[in-house]
Amino acid sequence: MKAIVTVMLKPGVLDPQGRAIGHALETLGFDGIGDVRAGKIIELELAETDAGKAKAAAEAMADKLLANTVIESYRVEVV
Amino acid sequence: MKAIVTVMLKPGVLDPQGRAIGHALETLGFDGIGDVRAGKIIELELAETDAGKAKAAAEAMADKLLANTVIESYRVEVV
Amino acid sequence: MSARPVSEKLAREFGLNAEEWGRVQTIMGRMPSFTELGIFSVMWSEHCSYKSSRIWLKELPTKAEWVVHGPGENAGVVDIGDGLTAIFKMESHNHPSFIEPYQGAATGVGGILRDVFTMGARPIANLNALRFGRPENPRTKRVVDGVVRGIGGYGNCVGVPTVGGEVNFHAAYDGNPLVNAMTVGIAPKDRIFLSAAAGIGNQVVYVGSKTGRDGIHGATMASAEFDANSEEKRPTVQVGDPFTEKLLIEACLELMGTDAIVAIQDMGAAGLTSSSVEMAGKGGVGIQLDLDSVPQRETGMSAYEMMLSESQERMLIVLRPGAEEIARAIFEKWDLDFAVIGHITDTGRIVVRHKGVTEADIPLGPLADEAPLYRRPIQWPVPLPVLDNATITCTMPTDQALLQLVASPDLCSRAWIASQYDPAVGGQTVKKPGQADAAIVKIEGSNRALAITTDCTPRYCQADPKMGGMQAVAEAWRNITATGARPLAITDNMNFGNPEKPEIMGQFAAAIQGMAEACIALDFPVVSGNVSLYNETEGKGILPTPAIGGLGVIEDAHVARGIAIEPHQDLVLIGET
Amino acid sequence: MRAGIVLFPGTNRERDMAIALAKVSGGREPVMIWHKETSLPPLDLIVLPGGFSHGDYLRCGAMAAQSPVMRAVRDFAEAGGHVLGVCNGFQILTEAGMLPGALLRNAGLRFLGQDHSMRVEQTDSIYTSGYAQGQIIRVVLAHGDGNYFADTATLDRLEGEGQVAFRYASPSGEVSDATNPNGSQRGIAGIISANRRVLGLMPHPEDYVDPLMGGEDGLPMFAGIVQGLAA
Ligand SMILES: Nc1ncnc2c1ncn2[C@@H]1O[C@H](COP(=O)(O)OP(=O)(O)O)[C@@H](O)[C@H]1O
Repeated sequence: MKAIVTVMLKPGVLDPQGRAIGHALETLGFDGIGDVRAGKIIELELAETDAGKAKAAAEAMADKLLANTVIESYRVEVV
Repeated sequence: MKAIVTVMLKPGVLDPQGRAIGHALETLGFDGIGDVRAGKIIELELAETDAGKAKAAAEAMADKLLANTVIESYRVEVV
Repeated sequence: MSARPVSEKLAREFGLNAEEWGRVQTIMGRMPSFTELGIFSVMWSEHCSYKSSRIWLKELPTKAEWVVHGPGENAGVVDIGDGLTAIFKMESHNHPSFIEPYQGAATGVGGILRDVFTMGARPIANLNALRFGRPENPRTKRVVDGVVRGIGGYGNCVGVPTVGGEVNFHAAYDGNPLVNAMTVGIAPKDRIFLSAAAGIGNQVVYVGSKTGRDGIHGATMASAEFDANSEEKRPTVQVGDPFTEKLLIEACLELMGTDAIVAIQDMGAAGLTSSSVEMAGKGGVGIQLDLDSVPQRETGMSAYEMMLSESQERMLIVLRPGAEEIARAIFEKWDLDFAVIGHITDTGRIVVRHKGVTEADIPLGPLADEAPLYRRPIQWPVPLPVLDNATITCTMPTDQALLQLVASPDLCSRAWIASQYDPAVGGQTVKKPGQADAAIVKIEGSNRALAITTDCTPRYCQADPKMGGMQAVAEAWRNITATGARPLAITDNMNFGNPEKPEIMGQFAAAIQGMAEACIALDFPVVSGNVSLYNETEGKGILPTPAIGGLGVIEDAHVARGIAIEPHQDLVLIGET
Repeated sequence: MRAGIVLFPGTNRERDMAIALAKVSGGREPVMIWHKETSLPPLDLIVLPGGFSHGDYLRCGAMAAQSPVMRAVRDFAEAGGHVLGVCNGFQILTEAGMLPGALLRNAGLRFLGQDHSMRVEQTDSIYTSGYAQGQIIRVVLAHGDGNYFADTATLDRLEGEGQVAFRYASPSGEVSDATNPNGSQRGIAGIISANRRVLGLMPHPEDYVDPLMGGEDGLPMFAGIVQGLAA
């Protein structure tokens, strides 16, 4: 199975990268751009064939390594 | 509307970060881990209310700035 | 955080004891508001008020012919000749670096940089003094990795070379690593900027990043012990943005080239509160702030949150009349926020207005003068007995012992750390890490160079705090001297445990005495410094760690010597072995 | 020589570059050009210096490549002008499509701030004419994203056209995986355009132009530039 872990900064935590991207897009002439947040995505091929177990495993990986839960939150999707 | 742009390295471009993550997960005792790829996700709040137009705008942003198509591919989702 | 009823209980939660709470009520002559209580609590925290350490710090010598500004300003200033000064300071970011090593260390570097450029100096060198837990502790690896990447991530990006530092490992730092960052800058002697506000009616201007809910009560946190729940209790971690810092450095230095500035101060611990209180307090004036104008990153922020936020990369400036447009144009050029958020008054009070309501109105005199000051009980340390060489037996061959020493965590190569920092940016680094006993950085456009070092051996300080303090100063002096430079002054970072314990206060006082004696003997005064107390986790303190940052000058950088020995040179040993 | 250095927000090695250029130009300081400019003064050389333009956010050099000034820089290059991009400047050149390939995160995922050797692979440009073919020079590395990538066809073309300017090497000149600090394909440290006018490289020759700072292996590059442009 494939697990997709998306890691974003928690709301309220400064996201300087997102801010810089938003600013750059405006400079390029795109308009109507509100808040921009930048995050990470990690795609994992897992040997596990049970979707529930794969999700639990990916969540454990996120807690332990993939996300820094002090400032980041994550969500896991299994496909 | 919100556009979510996911940017991944193209297949064939070495992804040292993905590899390092896979390696670290194994060191932590997780097993059954195959290929790991790391990418970026950019969430944009857009004033645009038409889903089709929002998607087209986000694609233009990805082409112009958010992805480097020499090494990266992207997909856009509008929510 | 929304306002809560003010009570003694809340005061205690905010870190004020019963006596301090009583004093707040007496000063106010009424029940303080929620925001006022917040202001008192951060201003009277150990971190901002130095209430446990102040009486001891007075024992340090701070004067010499070449000292331009000693402790009391944002950083120390010494004359280095040619009409130039070196401005430098060291500061800790210990607690944040344990909770979030990368951001904690990064924002530590950002904070000390601001202390230096706020005085008009262009930063030319960074150093860092680090103490970590045992290498075999799994947590240590994460902390080392994050701290080193954080220091590099910030320092490399702002373009200030990281030229030196020191690292120790010891079990006592397992739950409480130390991250002490030092910055050195250069400014013309006649263009030094201070923080004392002046000029009734002058505008108070906010520049830099927007304010969010970051690190509210960071200063009080830095003044409390850790326990198992600290990681949950912790206020929002501050995230650093070195890119904005770089722009802020350039914009501030550009503005400093005009005559627009009356006073300037970075927003460090306790953010808007401490910067505005200190600027007005030092100038003997009053200040009125209108929080509606503060650039905000989040919606619905209260006065309390804005006054206590520790969002990074922000400065407060008092402008000369008519200078607004010049200043605004510079900050807009650098894509930074710029807002007039208040003015200087003659009331001697800080008045904070938000949405048509007066949220705080505090007399500045008593807020400063009646801040708590403690002569805490002391138990003088008894130095450990000196080992008698005659009683030590050799258990392994010398060559083997030497190998073991060289491979030990405290002596092994630091290249893994130093190579993650950019030591060369600026094109003035004459001696990089590992090349000399002190880093040598030339001053662009001059032949002069500075010799810079950080030193402390916590092991010695544990065995005998007084001798350890003395030794740290002496080692800094020797390291500078060994390069051929003339030692000028030091900054210090006093990292100790809980000052409410008499034995910890004893360590602190003894270390100060040792440092003072060494400084006097060597004519090597203290011009700036920082105190970090409550470095304890679950009741266990760190080793007493008075980190010393030393600075010297060499008239001709070409004369500076490193440690590399060339073929056919003689080796000479000086001193008693 | 009339040299101009482009300043992006976050550029931080402009002084290093100015010092190196002034040193070979009888003390003449290069002009500094702000990224918002849309036209350029008359120049013989444009330098995109090192640093962290736009904080290196998103991808190093991505936002700078879209700056107003880059249109003028591209026109200048297309008209045959000389453009030198160092470190972040190299990243900007690839992001702007002025040089092929891309610079990825270092294979070791860490910033590298250290000395390294590189081998001069070709000498038919003003940037490299001061060196001998195969000469080993010591330079300063200071980057987190210096891992040069291009597809195989592009790499083969670069090799075939003599566009590989510098390769990471050992001090004695070997080029192997062991001498490759950041995972760059074929050990590439710098490439040059087909017309030999646009050079991009990751290491910092400008930091070694004075023995006092530890070396002067970068000096021949700048001396060569002055000579070449005077000719
Ligand atoms: N945290 C650090 N950051 C940068 N440089 C460091 C750090 N720690 C040590 N170094 C450098 O590595 C070299 C060796 O360190 P150390 O063994 O502590 O030296 P010494 O005993 O001569 O003071 C010194 O030049 C020092 O400045």
